[in-house]
Amino acid sequence: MSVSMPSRRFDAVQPPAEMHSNDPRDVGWVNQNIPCQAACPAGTNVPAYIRAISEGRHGEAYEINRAANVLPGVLGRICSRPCETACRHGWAGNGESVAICNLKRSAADLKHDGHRITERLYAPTGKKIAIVGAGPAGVAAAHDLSVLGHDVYLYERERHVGGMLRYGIPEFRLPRDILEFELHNALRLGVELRPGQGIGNGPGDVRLGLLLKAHDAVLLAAGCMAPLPLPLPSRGGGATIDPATSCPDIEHGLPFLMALHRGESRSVRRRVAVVGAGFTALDCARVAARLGAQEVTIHIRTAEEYIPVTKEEIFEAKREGVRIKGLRTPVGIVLDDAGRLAGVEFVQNRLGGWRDGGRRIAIPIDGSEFVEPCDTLLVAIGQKTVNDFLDVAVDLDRWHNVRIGDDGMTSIRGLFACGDFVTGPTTVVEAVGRGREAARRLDAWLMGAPRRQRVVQIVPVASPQRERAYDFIPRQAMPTAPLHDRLGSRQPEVELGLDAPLALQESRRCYLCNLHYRIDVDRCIYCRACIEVAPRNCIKLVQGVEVLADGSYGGLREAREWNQVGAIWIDNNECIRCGACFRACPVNCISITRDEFVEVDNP
Amino acid sequence: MNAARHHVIVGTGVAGNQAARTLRRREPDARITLLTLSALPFYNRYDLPRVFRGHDDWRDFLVDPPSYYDDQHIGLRRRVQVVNVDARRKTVALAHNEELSYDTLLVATGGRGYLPEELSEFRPLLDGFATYEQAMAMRRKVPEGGTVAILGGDMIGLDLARTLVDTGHRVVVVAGPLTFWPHVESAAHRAELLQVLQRMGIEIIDAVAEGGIDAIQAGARGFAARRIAFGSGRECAADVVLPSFGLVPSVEFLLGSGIDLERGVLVSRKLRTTDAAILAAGDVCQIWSEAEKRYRFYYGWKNVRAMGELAARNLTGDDDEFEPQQDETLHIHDGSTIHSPFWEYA
Amino acid sequence: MTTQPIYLEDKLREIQESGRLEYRSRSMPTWCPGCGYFSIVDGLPGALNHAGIAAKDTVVVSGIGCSSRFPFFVNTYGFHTLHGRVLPVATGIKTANEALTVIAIGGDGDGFAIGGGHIPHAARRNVDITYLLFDNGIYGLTKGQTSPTSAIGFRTSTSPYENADRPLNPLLMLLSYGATWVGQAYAGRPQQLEALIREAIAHRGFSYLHILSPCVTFDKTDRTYAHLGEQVRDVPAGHDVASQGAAIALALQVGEPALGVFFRTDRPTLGDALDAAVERAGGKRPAARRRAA
Amino acid sequence: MKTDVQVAICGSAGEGTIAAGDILRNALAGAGYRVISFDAYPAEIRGFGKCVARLRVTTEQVYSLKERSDVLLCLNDEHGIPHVAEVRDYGAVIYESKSIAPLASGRHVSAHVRPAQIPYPLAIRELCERATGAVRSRNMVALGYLAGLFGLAKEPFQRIVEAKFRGKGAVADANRDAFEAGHAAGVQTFKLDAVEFGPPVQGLQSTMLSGNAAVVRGCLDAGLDNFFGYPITPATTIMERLAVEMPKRGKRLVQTEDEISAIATTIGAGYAGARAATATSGPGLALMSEMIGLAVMAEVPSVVFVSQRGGPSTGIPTKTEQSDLNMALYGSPGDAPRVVIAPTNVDGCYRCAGKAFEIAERYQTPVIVLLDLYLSNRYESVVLPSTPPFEANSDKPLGSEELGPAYRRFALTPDGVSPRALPGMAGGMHVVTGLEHNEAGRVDEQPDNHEAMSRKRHDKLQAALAHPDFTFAKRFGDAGRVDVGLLAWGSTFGECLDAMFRLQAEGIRCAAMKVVMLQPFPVDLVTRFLDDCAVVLVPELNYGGQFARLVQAETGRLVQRYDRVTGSPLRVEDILGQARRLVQAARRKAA
Repeated sequence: MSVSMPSRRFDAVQPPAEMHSNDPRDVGWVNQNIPCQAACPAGTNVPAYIRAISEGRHGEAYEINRAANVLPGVLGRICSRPCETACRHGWAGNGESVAICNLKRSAADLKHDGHRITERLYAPTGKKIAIVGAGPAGVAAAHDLSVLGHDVYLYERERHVGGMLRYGIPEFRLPRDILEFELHNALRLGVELRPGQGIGNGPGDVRLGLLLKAHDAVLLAAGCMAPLPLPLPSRGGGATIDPATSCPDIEHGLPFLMALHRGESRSVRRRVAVVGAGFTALDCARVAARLGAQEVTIHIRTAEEYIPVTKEEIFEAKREGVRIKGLRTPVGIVLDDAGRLAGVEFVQNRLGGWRDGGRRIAIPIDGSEFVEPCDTLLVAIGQKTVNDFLDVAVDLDRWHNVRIGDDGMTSIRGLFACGDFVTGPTTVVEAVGRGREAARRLDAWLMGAPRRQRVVQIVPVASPQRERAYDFIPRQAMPTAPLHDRLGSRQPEVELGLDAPLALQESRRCYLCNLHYRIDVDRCIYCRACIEVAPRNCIKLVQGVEVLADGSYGGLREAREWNQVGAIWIDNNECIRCGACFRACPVNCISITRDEFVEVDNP
Repeated sequence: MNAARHHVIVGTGVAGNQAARTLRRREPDARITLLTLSALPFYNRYDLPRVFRGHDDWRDFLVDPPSYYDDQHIGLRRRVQVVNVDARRKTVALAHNEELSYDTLLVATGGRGYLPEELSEFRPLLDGFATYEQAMAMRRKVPEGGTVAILGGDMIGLDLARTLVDTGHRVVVVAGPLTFWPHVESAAHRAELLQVLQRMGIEIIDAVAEGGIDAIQAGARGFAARRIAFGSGRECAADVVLPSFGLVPSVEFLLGSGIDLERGVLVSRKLRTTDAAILAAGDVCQIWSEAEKRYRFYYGWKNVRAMGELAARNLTGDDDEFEPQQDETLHIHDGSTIHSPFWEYA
Repeated sequence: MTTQPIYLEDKLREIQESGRLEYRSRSMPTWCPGCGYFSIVDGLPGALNHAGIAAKDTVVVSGIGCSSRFPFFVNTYGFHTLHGRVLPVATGIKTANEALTVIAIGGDGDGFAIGGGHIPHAARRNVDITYLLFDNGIYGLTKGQTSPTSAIGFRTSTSPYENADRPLNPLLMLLSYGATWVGQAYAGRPQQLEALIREAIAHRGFSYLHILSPCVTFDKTDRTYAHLGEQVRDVPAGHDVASQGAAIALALQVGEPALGVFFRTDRPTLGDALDAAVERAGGKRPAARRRAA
Repeated sequence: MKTDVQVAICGSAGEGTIAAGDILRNALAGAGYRVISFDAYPAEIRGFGKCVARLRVTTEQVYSLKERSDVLLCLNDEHGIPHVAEVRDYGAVIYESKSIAPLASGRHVSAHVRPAQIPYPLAIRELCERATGAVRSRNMVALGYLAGLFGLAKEPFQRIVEAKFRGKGAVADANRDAFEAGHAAGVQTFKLDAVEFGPPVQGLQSTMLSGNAAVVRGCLDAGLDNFFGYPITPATTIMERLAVEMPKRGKRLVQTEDEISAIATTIGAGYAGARAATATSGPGLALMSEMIGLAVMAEVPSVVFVSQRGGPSTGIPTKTEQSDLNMALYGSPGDAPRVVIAPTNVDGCYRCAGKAFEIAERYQTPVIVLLDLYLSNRYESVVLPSTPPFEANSDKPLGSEELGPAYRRFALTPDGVSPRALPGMAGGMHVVTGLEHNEAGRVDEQPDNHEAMSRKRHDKLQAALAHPDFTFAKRFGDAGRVDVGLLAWGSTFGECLDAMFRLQAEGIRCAAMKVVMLQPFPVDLVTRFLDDCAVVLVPELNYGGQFARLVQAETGRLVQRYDRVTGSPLRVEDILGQARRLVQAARRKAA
């Protein structure tokens, strides 16, 4: 037998050449190992852009973001941050999650002025598409479809595009110049804007039927703008009235905010009660504080733990004096003789079962009614879609939202829908994600087949790119404006953004979960030098691995005895990409690759 | 089965210890484990002001001698932090990466001092008085006749305040809505009570009247260690600043465990949580009050001890409801001193 | 050296189905993390397994030292003898039962210092055993003293002012002692190591495999993975393994140790000689004593 | 204020447990405390081996370690847990607060800290990684914490660390940074235990020496010329230290290929007139015994240090025992009388080592100095004399008139010692051989000659019992009649002495005697002591009561044996128990 080996230096790692893979084990690895990206409705490649920031390539970081979520500067401020909830750095024993959202914003803030955005344009297709509604979903779809070479016409009932972003979110959270800039970038590729043009049956409206005839496809992204009514009996057994219309001191939150953002004037009295538990409710409360209210209280039906708002948002509101009281549902209002609001009657709740998204059901407790005195009531308990403008018979689901199929199309050929208009109220990033998804499907329908597909790109990486010391950098707090500067006006932004040094520190905290550490079992000598230096229980003597239904890997089965040790393997689920093992391996049998999703054109 | 049961109690305050005592009495063979962040066996926190009367050996504060736990076969694990509860697998995860399984779990983590969010940025400059260590640390910082500024007040803070005044220190209470927490007092009565406090030798600054606290700063060399600046421009110097705004329950480790929480652990009057194997007792409990038609906390040593006792009984067969043990009215003695039932402890 | 990603369960299946794990004991090796000996304790099972030699018919004999803990980590017969006395014990076992595969194991100190007197005789008698010598150039178990193969200028606790003793050349010695199979391997190349152990065992007669291995705990300067990795090369193509001269020439190139087979020849073993004597005496060959399976 | 604090550090060998103990004891001795310390460690260099380093730090003179430690430093849970129980009430238990691998229920030290002990969890590994970016210097983090918590001066630690890692750049930095990180944490920790380090002894200038290190000092101060050795636990460190020190003094050390060669070269150098020695343990002594016979026969001065370990055969190389006494006394072919001496503490190691060369030279004999692992590895802070108390040359003077054709190397003299001519001396030429020989050194197998020469070789050693300035045996405690006497040799004596003090405190009249010279045996001294005692207890660390038998054989008196072979030093408690039992029995009999 021949035992001689090729006579090049043995210890050199021969990294795998760059390659694309559809293997379920690779796809599964990326899905399981990059929690932030998996959690992002827009599928943002978080590790990639944070890595770019840590190397000072802010412009590139910005583009990586734009490629996924279109409006990085906006989302970097007001995103609900599902990624940070998922971040590996926040897992038990790992400390606090990376400030992904703040980093996203820093990329937008720190890219130099001359930054030119890049776009890979497709040849014109000559197809005409009308999009109804210029909110986050509509804008995202418009952007993608225009890039794909279609002629896009974007209809918006309001005077300016932006939808919720412009009319729902206060300026102290989202400065308008930022919004303008990114909307412009998204829509500048030959999207025809039709602002101030309503679709429907009203005077001056264009009818949907006509729109359908005039275009190859129509995408409904009208959002979810109608406030849910809260019928409350006035105390003393009066008739049930809709507070929004019946009393000057009672108003729905969203119209209240929209009016302000249209430039109309609004005022609040001394004690303001807000009912509702979403971003809108919090915004109302913080705006009220800025309008001079002395006492602002948010009344929620369950408890802080369960409301869908970031902890930072709640904390800042509290610092501004806003108080939150839980376990109460409004059941009536108290008017004084002059017909002005004197208080709100609540009933005590207990917590009931669970709703999806970790929310709870509240169950009123009979006979526990009580009155909270207040002078202004803002109701922000949610929105619903309005589809009375549909002059064509389209199937609705049981929530009276338009029903769409797997191809994104409604029951009417050529009529697509997406965003909150379909799902009911969600988040901005969700809407962006849905908008882009709709664009993909609509394009596939128009062109007869998907033009792009997602694959795993595996690129060899020469070194860990991280130092263990980075794992001990604390989460960098977002600098905020001092309290006394805030409450004067509605303009100045509360969060000031991370400057370059802070951004660099924070970016170093990212584990770069897209780095995939592998041991070449054929060259491993079982010496366990790697285990010796492992910072966690991340390198294991294994005898088996669970293979899941979709062909991806589940848990490792560890071996306790020497004669069961089939391999030494890195548990990428435990791995925090510190690189200690890579440095320690005496025979260089540990390799690193960057495994991440990329979109490629279909042949 | 009972003989083999493992009762795990998180927290070794009055409630946790009373529960352990009761459990042992009722189940001589059960395994009982007390978990606490404290480095010391159960001691009487209400007693801590005594450090200003020259008691500085922690052994003086112990309620039971260390041998008690050995004699009673009660496992006492100190300096361990519970980070998570898995109600389905009936295990608690400890911060040092150990997993402990239980048959029944009693949550008696009590409460910690509440710091209003607008003051949170000054945390590094503030002191605490909740543990023996903090009490000793404060005693070392306050010189003979030195000044202690108490923000808020509350009956725990005021109890310390009267001891400090007794022992020749200067006490400034920055009064606000929580000054007499947990007592709920009408505006009129509050004014009267504040005057009495002044008669007791406590200086009062009305936070609202002074436009709220603008900043708390470290004093310059050679001056008092802390300076409090008010909106009105008024300033107040002190050697230590002690925020004292009542308690918030310590429930973080229960987030995501599926147990119902609002501010505290929501429990029935039988102290049962929404998980059959988990009960709660003491300042951490938010209990439904039929009388007041609301969830509320029952503070005070008598209530807390009663809850510990009851929880232990309900863990071992009983099914009784909690009855408040504590008078909650704040009394004034001949206009010159106040007296709170929360100041009564064994 | 993959151009494709390594998929774990494929590897595990390959390793488990190979059967090599049956030659391992249950107890985890206790050497320092990073020790080269790990690769040997994995290589021998692989070799035995590949050669199809039943574990029960194998005896691993060792002396004293780090390497000599070896028998505890393989699932064969093992004999952990005294310092330097491994070869006589191995010879005795082999003489008593020719059916056994006897592997002698020792380190550089055990073999060439206290045991040095035994090697020439085991070699010239051509006892049909395989001697795996783990050479890390230092005394590990007694916590780092100079060994006979320590380099000149090497500092240890017993040569604080640099070792001045010329390291001996084991391969040259064995070639001159008349060993009938001489080869060299490096702990950092597990596959090649295993292949060489396989061939050494397959050889009929006294086979000597010199295994270069770093001591990561007490040698941080000389015989490190980095240095050895740079130095070692393969036996040049076209090397004539039948030529003792060529082998000696190769053994003399100590600067860049060659890995592979240096020398291979066939001549009667001690067993053959004893059998022959029996025949000359006109006696009958004793059937090798069988052990219960 | 008196200080009496015992610190135990436990962990696996790889975690630097022993190194931590070494730095701590040196720092504390440097700070002016008295320290006694003993480490227990495994054969494995790394991995799973369990180590415990114990130090007793005092201001008063003590002679042994305490039963219970005041402070326990656990570098890992698995090894720490069994030792928590040894910590006294209100003592401190310091342990890792963040485990890497998940721990099964109850496998963390915190689950074993008793209510009266104070738990000090410490993120050792994390602090280390934060401070140094690596995990190697965990032991220094723990030491720093200890120093910070108990307010020990930093400076002595820094000095030791600096010296220990001098010229090792990054390693030195890492250890310093790790220590600082731990120290900061220790200072911040609120101290709740009742362990106090008082001020050290004013002006105490002691050095921390192990028994083996003291032997080395003794050798050097006595002018050792050549040393030959072969590594073997627990004697290796003698050679290691000599390897560092001898070249500095122009002396030579050679590491031979085995013990057989080591003793042979030693004898060769002795024959050539050098002060030569070797060091080994039981197994090595066994290999040497034939050569020692040659040294007896050829009357060549040679010194063999034997540090005993657990036997027989390879036995328990890392445990202590006193079971090589018989081999040291008798082990050789034929009647081969030699001198055997055994120090009882670190200071004694120094004196016996130096004196061994005088005796070997003066009486032309091999001298075996018996140590054991407990004594070799035990550290004590000792004060060494400023000028060496040893003769540079003890050779019997050789007058020029004796040289010449008539020179007889083995001339029969009144004291049995024949004038020795060294190679190179004119007119002194002669032959030595392992065969029986006559006065001239020629082979002679005549019965008369064999008897005469055998008598010569035995009788000349008797003179060693009068060797100047040497303690052959010494009595401590109450004078005159006593209820109980403790008779011991070697490392065991420290525990006996502390036991004696405790018995006296209990009102029992008690005395203790250490026997340093075991062959020739100081019969008179010992017999007088035995006759003063109502009952005599002989504690020793072997199964066969080798010393007790020797005493009985030499004195004809009966003694009570107390033989233990646990591999660990005797416990004062156990000796006390035995002694009390004997006293009570004696009293009952009297009553």
